[in-house]
Amino acid sequence: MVNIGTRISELKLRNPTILASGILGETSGSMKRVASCGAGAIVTKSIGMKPREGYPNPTAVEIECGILNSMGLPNPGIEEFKKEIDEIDEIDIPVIGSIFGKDEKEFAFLAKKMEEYGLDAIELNLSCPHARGYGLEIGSSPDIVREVVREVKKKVSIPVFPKLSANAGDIVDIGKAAEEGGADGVVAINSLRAMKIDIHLKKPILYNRVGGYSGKGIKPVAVRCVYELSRELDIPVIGVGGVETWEDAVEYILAGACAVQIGAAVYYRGLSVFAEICEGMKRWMEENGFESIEDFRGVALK
Amino acid sequence: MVNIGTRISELKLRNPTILASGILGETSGSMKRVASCGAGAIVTKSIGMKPREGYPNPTAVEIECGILNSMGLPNPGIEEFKKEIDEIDEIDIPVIGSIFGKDEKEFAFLAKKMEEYGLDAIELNLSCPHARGYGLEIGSSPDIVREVVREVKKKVSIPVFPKLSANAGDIVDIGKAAEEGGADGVVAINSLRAMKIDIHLKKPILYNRVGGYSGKGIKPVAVRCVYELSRELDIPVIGVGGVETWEDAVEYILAGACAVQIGAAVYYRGLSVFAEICEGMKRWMEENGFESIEDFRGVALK
Amino acid sequence: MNYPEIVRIKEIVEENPYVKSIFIPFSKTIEPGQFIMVLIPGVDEIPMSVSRIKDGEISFTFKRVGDATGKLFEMEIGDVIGVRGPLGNGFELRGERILFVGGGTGIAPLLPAAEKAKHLGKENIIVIGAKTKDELFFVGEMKKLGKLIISTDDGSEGEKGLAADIAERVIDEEKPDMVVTCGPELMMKRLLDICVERGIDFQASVERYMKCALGLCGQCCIGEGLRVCKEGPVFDKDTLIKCSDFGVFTRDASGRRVYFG
Amino acid sequence: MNYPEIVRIKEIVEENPYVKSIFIPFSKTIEPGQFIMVLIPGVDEIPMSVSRIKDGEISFTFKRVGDATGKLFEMEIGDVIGVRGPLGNGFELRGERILFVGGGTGIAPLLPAAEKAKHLGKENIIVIGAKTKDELFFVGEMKKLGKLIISTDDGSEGEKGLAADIAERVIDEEKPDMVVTCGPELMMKRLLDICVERGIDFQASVERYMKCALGLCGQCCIGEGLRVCKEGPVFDKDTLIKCSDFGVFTRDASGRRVYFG
Ligand SMILES: Cc1cc2nc3c(=O)[nH]c(=O)nc-3n(C[C@H](O)[C@H](O)[C@H](O)COP(=O)(O)OP(=O)(O)OC[C@H]3O[C@@H](n4cnc5c(N)ncnc54)[C@H](O)[C@@H]3O)c2cc1C
Ligand SMILES: Cc1cc2nc3c(=O)[nH]c(=O)nc-3n(C[C@H](O)[C@H](O)[C@H](O)COP(=O)(O)OP(=O)(O)OC[C@H]3O[C@@H](n4cnc5c(N)ncnc54)[C@H](O)[C@@H]3O)c2cc1C
Ligand SMILES: Cc1cc2nc3c(=O)[nH]c(=O)nc-3n(C[C@H](O)[C@H](O)[C@H](O)COP(=O)(O)O)c2cc1C
Ligand SMILES: Cc1cc2nc3c(=O)[nH]c(=O)nc-3n(C[C@H](O)[C@H](O)[C@H](O)COP(=O)(O)O)c2cc1C
Ligand code: FES
Ligand code: FES
Repeated sequence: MVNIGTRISELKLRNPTILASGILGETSGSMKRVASCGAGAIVTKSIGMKPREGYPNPTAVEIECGILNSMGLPNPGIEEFKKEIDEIDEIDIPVIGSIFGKDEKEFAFLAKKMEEYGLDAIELNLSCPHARGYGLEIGSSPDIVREVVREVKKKVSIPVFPKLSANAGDIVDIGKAAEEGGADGVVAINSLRAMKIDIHLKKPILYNRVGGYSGKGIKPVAVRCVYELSRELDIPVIGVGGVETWEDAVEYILAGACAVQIGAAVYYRGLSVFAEICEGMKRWMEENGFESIEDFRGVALK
Repeated sequence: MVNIGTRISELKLRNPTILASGILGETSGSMKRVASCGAGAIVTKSIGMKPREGYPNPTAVEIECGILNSMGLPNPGIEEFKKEIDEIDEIDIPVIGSIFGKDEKEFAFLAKKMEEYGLDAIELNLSCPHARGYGLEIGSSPDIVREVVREVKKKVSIPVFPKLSANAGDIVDIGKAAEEGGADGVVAINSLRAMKIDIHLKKPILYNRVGGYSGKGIKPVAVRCVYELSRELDIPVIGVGGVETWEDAVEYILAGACAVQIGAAVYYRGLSVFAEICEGMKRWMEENGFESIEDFRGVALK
Repeated sequence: MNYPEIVRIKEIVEENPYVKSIFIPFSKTIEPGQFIMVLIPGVDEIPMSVSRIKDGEISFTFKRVGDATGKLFEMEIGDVIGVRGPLGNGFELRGERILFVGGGTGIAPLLPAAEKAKHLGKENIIVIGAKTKDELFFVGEMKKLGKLIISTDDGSEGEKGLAADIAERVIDEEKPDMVVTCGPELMMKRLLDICVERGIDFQASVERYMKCALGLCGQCCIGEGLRVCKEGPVFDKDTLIKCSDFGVFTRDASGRRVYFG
Repeated sequence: MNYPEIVRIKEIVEENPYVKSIFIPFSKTIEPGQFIMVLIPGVDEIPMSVSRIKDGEISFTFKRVGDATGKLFEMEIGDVIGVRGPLGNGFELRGERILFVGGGTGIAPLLPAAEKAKHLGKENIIVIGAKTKDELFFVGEMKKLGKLIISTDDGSEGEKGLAADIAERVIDEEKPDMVVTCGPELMMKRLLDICVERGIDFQASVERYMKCALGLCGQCCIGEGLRVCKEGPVFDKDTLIKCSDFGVFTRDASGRRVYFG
């Protein structure tokens, strides 16, 4: 019997499909819905210290090979977000709280709150490609990343997963810094810093001009990052970027990922994408004689 | 009357479409053919000190949103390459010699040779995403880039255009270093470091495992780089990455590029791509009342 | 491609001193109840219901309430805006006698819906309500589509009272097979309760703050993660009964709860 | 998608001690003269002409010359290889009497070409040449497709001599409308000159070192930038006359010129 359960540090997942941060992870209702659609875990929207409205629209458009967004980290703030978490008791899969802050103190504070709210793990959004003062600047310096992870780890006992970007700096250097800081795993990658200029308007289409590019167009870059991180780090790697089909998920696991996150594919495939990927993966494992995810994880690294 | 001529530093181009390095730029015959197909300029294959066979196949495959290649910088070496240049006298568009080396001395030597051979400008391949010891390591350090450009500029009097990558480091930092070194313009971007794992073979499909990703999947990243470089630098920017249609070319010029290079689209659109882009751009300029490239270049930056 | 198409405004109709309709070229099929995202370059992109569906052309009808609608209000024929859509689902017109209840700008999507219903041979009863006479619109067009009852809060035109109160009476008098509504959420919530009580079929077009309009960001969710931009904006009675937030709170741009009333 | 499809070897035929044919499933349409890129995992990916075209199945036929062909030579039924294709163009069989001239492994693509010609009702004359008897292959199959003339350099089978010499005589005797050839480039160059002289229609399948097989890298170019992987591998007389490098030099993997002879 094929078992698609997986483990990320101490988290046990019924399957390796995780809802990516920023996708339907802001309200208790949408989190419940995603759980009932078969996801193995859920990452919340990235939450900060204070309520933020984000940028004016357009904040997200479909482009040729994916989605371009510049939401600007809208979120109700950590205090108000408690209301949502208080309502998700019935969710029986791990819920990972994503947080962003401007320095290690904010990250540590937010992580502690998320732990108090009862969440199962923390994802550090170190890599938002478009919100000034958050993300990119923090996520591209190994020293800052190490420090942020260390401070967060001091405060919480649940697993901590920094989310890395391929936008600046060598992702392996950043990953190593995260590992040194005590990370329990890393998530790669956040969306790629990108732009679409509308030739009719003769202006960038997004209000914020620059945005983050996700979807199948970024998959080859993300798979490369996961491959390199898996080869160089000893902690688990969670793959994100353009996962749409079971073939994509298998590709990431062959590259060393122990789970994949799914964002843009919720647009392309609908909410059934989690169950469909699990079904396809099971079939493929049966055909290939694999009994567990560990049986083929990282095979491409050899 | 619409004029699509453009200038890059002292180079005058009949139109803004340039053959990208590594595409059909290795033999005199293929360069002549591309010139006769309407390109505004040609960049040669990247040439090094010695003949190199490159990696075994597969060196290039088509993937979902583009082309993944890891040629490994095959080239006949600078001495032998003279034979090709000696045979292209009849080409009446600028030919730009692309070179790669392991340090500033090699770059300077190669540039001087290219100038002696009679080429019109030099492109520095600082950013090959897959050949160890060349490219990435050099192209991601502002200090090395500044130094390489400076040494090359000391040796040659033709324009020098470093080609930048979005793979590592902040591309604007690298671009500024290039400008400080005396670059006459920058080219952005080289292919993105990427990977495709074949789930049947359970291995990376390319022999060299990691490759460079080009084609329309990288366009949003490349346009963002061109936009940022145009905003921050005073020297011309040449855009590369996923230019397939006249709309793509217009998008790059709106972002500030004074010309675009075309690589993967030779596969997707054939060699008529240069003439087709020029035709479409002329029509669009007429409809929009633009008489020259300068009339709409960089409009999106405002 | 869920990406704005840039178009020029073809025609502008002043429906009343506060409400305008803008006509734009639109070549795709769109159903009453569906909406578009209207991009006002450099300002914002906002959801707008389709208010008229013609051959190769649609209109949307809006009230000036803030930046984006304010800018739209000043636009002229030939000005450039962006349009994404059709988005969301449309009304499903079930049964033979349909009561349409529109409040405020919620009247907008009911015009093409009532038109379609008439076309399908249904019997329409239409209640439109506004605060005052000046804020009414579509009166002439609606009259042609069925039995029209007008209500104003101040009684300056038609019956005096809230549209929901008038509608309740009409329901009992006219015994419609279905109620189709769009307007202030508390009005729609009351109509929902009335229809549940009486076992009458019901659909409402719900408004939530929208960002991506791709079904991704989750900003527009109601109930158990129903995306107004995707599964909505039109929802059935059975669905809305289960949404514990319907008629209770909406969310602002940051996702914070904003309670009604 | 120009990307290797991974398949299992269905059948292997030993054509002679040095030459094997490998059969693989192949569901796309492929024409004689077209080629595939054969991926030998972890070793290399090399161009191979299609040598037999059946329903849902093709073969390629190769000599062991180095790493990749050596590994292929050791493979067994059920082993896994990758296939990209069909690539390039195919032969165009013009006129009524066609002379096929194959030298060495160049015989391979001529088998399906002669088969097609026969099917089209043409009259085939076939010259196949090898160094020695042992290196001949496809003799039985070719016999069924037309008048077969065998040549070996050492005279161990058929006529003694170079295939090009034999072919020249046959051309003068048989007066074919067209010559179709594949083999060593100097042989093909001689046949080209002969056909130019005599005004006979001509096509040759040219070999060049191939890398991308996408028409991008330029590695395989001959003449004025003709890509053997794209515009070739089959070229007409008029095209080849203009290629000043045809029969003069090829290029190694680095792009350096390697002169023939
Ligand atoms: C599916 C749908 C259909 C709609 N159809 C119509 C219509 O046909 N006619 C009409 O007049 N109005 C319609 N609206 C409401 C309309 O979108 C808002 O009035 C408009 O966005 C206000 O923008 P503003 O910048 O002018 O005002 P602001 O000052 O920005 O905001 C005023 C109020 O409008 C709402 N609003 C602002 N931005 C958005 C947004 N992106 N999404 C949703 N609500 C927003 C907020 O509740 C806010 O409090 C519809 C809304 C939805 C969700
Ligand atoms: C269009 C085309 C069709 C061909 N069809 C056949 C065929 O049907 N049967 C057959 O036996 N051979 C065919 N060849 C030649 C065959 O591809 C080479 O013999 C093979 O690649 C040798 O690989 P190797 O690793 O075994 O030898 P190596 O030791 O690597 O090389 C031996 C020689 O083979 C050639 N070669 C190596 N790699 C390549 C390459 N990637 N592209 C082209 N040539 C290469 C070189 O000239 C080299 O000198 C064809 C070549 C082309 C271009
Ligand atoms: C609309 C949208 C909002 C996002 N918001 C966040 C966020 O708040 N925090 C975060 O870490 N990543 C965010 N992301 C990035 C995704 O989590 C993910 O890393 C990225 O989209 C790549 O995965 P995909 O190709 O599967 O979408 C967002 C992506 C999208 C499309
Ligand atoms: C097959 C291939 C070979 C390439 N070789 C080189 C090279 O030698 N030197 C170089 O600077 N760039 C090389 N490139 C990168 C291109 O010049 C270009 O920067 C990249 O492909 C992005 O442009 P595109 O999307 O139009 O292809 C190569 C690209 C491809 C596809
Ligand atoms: S507006 Fe983003 S999910 Fe509906
Ligand atoms: S093999 Fe690259 S162009 Fe033909």
